[in-house]
Amino acid sequence: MVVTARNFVGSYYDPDRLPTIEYPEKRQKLPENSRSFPMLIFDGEDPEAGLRCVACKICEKECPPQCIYIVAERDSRGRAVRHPKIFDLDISVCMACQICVEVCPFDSIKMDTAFEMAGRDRFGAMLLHKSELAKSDAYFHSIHPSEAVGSDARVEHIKKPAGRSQAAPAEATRKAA
Amino acid sequence: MAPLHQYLLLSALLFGIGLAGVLTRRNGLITLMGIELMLNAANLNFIAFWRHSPNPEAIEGVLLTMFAIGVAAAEVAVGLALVIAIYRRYRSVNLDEVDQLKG
Amino acid sequence: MNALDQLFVSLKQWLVGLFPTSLQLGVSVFVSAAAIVGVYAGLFAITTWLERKGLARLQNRMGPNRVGPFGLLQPMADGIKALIKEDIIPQRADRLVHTLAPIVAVVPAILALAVIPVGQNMVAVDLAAGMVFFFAMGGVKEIGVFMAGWGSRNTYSLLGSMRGIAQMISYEMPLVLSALVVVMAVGSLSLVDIVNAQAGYHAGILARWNVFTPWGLGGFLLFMVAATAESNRTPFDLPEGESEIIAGHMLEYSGFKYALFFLGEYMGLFAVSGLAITLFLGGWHAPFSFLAWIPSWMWFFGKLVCFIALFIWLRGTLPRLRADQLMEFAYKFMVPMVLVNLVAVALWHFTAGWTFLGGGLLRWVLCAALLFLPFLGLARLVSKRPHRIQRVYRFAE
Amino acid sequence: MSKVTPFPGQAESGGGADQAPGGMQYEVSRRPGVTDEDEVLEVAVGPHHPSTHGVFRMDVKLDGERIVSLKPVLGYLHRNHEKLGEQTSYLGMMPYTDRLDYFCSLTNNWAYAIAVEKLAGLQVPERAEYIRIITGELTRLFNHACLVGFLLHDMGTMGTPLMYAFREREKVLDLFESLTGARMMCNYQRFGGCRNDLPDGWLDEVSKLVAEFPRWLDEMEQLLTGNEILIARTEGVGVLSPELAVSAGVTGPSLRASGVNYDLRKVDRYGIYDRFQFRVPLGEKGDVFDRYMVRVLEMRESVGILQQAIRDLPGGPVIDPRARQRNFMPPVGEAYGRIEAPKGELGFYLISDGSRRPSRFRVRAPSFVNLTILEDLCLGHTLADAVAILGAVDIVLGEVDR
Amino acid sequence: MGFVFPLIATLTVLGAVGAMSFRKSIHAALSLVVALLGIAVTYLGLGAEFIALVQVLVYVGAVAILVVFVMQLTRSEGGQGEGMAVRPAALGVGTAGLVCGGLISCVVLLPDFRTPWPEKADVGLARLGEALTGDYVVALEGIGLLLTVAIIGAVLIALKRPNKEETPE
Repeated sequence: MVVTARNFVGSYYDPDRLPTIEYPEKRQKLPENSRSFPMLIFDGEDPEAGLRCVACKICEKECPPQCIYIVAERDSRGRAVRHPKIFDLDISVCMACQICVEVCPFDSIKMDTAFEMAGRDRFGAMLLHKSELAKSDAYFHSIHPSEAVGSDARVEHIKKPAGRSQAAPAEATRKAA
Repeated sequence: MAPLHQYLLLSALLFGIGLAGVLTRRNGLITLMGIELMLNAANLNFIAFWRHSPNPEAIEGVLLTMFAIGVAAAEVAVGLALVIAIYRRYRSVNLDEVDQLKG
Repeated sequence: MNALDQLFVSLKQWLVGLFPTSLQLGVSVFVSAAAIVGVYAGLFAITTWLERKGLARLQNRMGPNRVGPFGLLQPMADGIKALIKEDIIPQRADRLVHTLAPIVAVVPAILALAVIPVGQNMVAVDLAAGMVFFFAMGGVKEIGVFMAGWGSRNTYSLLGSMRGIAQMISYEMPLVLSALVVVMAVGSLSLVDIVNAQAGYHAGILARWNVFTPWGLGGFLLFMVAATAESNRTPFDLPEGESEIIAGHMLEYSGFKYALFFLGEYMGLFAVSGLAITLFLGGWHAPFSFLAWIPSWMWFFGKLVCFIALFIWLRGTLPRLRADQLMEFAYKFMVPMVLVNLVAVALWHFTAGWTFLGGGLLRWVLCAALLFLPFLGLARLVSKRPHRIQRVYRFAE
Repeated sequence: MSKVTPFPGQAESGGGADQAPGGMQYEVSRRPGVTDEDEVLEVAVGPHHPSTHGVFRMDVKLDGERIVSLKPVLGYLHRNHEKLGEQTSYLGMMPYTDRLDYFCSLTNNWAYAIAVEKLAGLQVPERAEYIRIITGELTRLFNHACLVGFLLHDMGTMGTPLMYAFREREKVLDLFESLTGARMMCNYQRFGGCRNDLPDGWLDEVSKLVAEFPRWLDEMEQLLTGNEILIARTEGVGVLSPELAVSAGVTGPSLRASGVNYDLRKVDRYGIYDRFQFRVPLGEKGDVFDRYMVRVLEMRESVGILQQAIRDLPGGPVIDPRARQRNFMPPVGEAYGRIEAPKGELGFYLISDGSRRPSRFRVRAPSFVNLTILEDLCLGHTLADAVAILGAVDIVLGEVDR
Repeated sequence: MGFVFPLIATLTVLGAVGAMSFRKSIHAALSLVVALLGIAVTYLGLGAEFIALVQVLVYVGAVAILVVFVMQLTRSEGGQGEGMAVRPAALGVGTAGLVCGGLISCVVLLPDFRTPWPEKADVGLARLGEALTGDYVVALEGIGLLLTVAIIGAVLIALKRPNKEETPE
């Protein structure tokens, strides 16, 4: 009985005894590593052109619940261009396990921290398209600073200064983190 | 307050209903309730006549009713215990089936 | 300060005065009834808020703070929710018994409140046998519990109602007998006389309450335990043991009937705490003479809120007793202790003449000893702790 | 055989053997002298019940308040975990192990990682081993704390000890979120080590928490162990004899509460547990009170282990650089990796045919095995005890139904 | 306030008839409770306030619950619906009618029941108490003894003896 009394009285002055955070008004500061749903990274200003993703479909194959759907772009003569025409991610299926981030050799998909993804429609709103997934590299730096530094080093290593070369990018040298 | 004979009419009616229940119903519990009703009818008579008695200090009627209620409660307790024992032995409460004298 | 003290009494007289004399009796009855239902329903709303906030604070939570400032409109929100919720009657349930049960559970609890003196000559009905009326109403409440349990034809509610009735019956006896102690000391069954007997102050300071006498203290504690059991509060909240039989006899009720059951439970709680205050804590008397200027009804409702806080504190802390332990505790501990208490008050009565120097103290100690020794013996019989719990825990490397 | 009536009070369906869902028929053990027509009340403590720790049904036959027969019915949360294992790559299965015992995801990851490391013969660097022990023991701490909370909630306290336990659990979950990214679904271990290194400042957060924990434990013991009603409700209830425990394969704190000295951390010495000094508390009678006390004492031991681990945590790599994660193809063979999870012995049995996917993925869940003896514990007790016993057996349905 | 008595009287009679004629015995028990409450209110009408309270306390509080409890124990609340067995019903109701008719006739015919109510002092509880413990103390102790004996007897009769004589299967 004494213990509950101590907690009752304590809840008025001791912050440890009243850890409640009133969510919408006050928000808990998320730690740096925290993850919610994936996002695609693009360099520079234009989300369409600067998209890092090369539609290699490794993440589509490796994703345990199979929630990623990629269709590569075709140029006039029907040859695949290293750019996804469609990149859909169904966040009602995705379990935020970060496997896609680990297996992606081009550091083009990272974990976002925005978790308020509620939508009114169970199917349409939950299927995020390429345009909604794309986030700028600067934003990536702002939410995961230490991880961003590491990934920048790798990205510089992949992209030769003059456009992307056709040589197999650092497949041999890179291991998934 | 209604005249005395109406109270007596009420208790007579209750007594009649109780007696009818006891005689007709086969369920042991309903018979007990019938006896309960008859006892209450009698108590009602006592109180009616106590109130009607000319002697202002007389309280014998009230005392008798209290003892009657006490006895009735004891009687119900034992009656229900008997019903339970019968149920456990015969698996039913109908008094018609309780016809063997063997233990 | 008499004006403030008699505020409500004069208010009522003024109200009754407005009507022609032929109607006055009916109007005064109506005003008293409206006052009781209004005050206690308001107290019911405050108690639900207090309970939610208190339990939350006990558990390091905030408790309701969204509906109105500090969540004060939460009872209102609960009431509206109860009204809006669909009222489902199980298809196989016995309609009549099912719908009548909440009424039979609530009405006696409210009637019992009519007898309790709330302030100086502020009692709705001054019956010569007020105490017997109170316990008669307590008896009728059990029928409501049974009707609810049996009416909804559901195994859980059947179990719940059987447990509820068994608990209420076996704790009614200690409740009545521990209240009887005060009747023996005061010599009248009317609650107003009991409160008047506790007027006056020892040596001008301490109030002459029954709780300061040995049999009063013992009676008070026993009464409180039996009251917690009678009003189904933790640690005796077996009939609606959430974790075992979900909501016991109240299982098949939704919407307003469910709220009615809770109204009944809380009214029962107020009634029993009100009686405890009247019998042992001097009703509307102030504890100390220098505090007597505060109006009388404030003392009564202040003590009532303290009792509610105590019940909430109990509810937040103690686990629940099992059904057979409950019965064993009632018959092996409560009933013998209450009988001993009767003997103690008799001893107190016959030693009233000891006015020599150490007399009062010796008398107090004698009665206290007469109560305490059986307590130790019975506690050992019922409790499990002292001799059987030395568990040795080996530690392997 | 007794008649089966799914809904109480419904007309008695015709005679029929006791049908378990899978059509399995088994003899229902029953107290002598109670025939069926007696007042046997059938209650389905159904899947939707506040104290069954998830979707789990107990068909209980009551004689008055005493339990005559109790038949657990499982399968409500079956998600086809093991078949899924045969279709997903080794790395892809790691996030699914979080969903087994969703209360202690990091120990599940650890057990799966050990099984795969045994299969492929990978070496785990020192620092990764220490991090694994720290996260494992933290999980054990808040699992036992929350168990005590749930047990008391089943016995009637309006959730007060549960809220205190959750307050401590929140601190640990915040630590996991800063380390692994998610509070409950961590997916942090990899084959040959851990996914990322400790963020800075994480370690002294842990040491601050470990320093405060004993104070919280003393407060809980003061609230509970001396509590008269708790003792009355748990003493002598659901006694598990050591012989029955061993023969039924019960593991974990319930086994140790019956006095059997079997703790995988001491038996297998997996990871680097042999470097730590800690003791294994053993109970005396094996009733619900002993299970409660053994868990409280185990919490104190875990605090000791954590202090030692924090003190001598080495530097170095967190993952074996040579380990491949993506197209991980272990050699043909089989392996069984097991650890002392907070609920008992959690084991993963893998058969590899050299391809990217295991050909057999089997999980030995402690809750499922501990559940088999529920009826033997509950016979003769009342319904309220059955709820308390179920609380003390500490099951999580994600693990039981897989 | 003259209308009170006829209303209460009809309520009581209806309750009593219900108690005797409902097929489901639980309904019978509940209507018995109505009848008992009706009788308690008639006591109040007659000025015997203490008796009314005792009646509610003893009958409605304890006896009715006991009856209902036993109905549960003996599983007879379902009510096999035997209702009024036809043949003996005529006999039973006939004799009851005769007895009741005799009572009513003597009530209606005898003139001295019509005299007005005399003034009655309110029966003070204290006087009741003194009478009980004064010259009726023997009866008080007798009723106490009777109740204890009845309780012990009831418990022994209803005790569930599991082993001694097994019920013949």
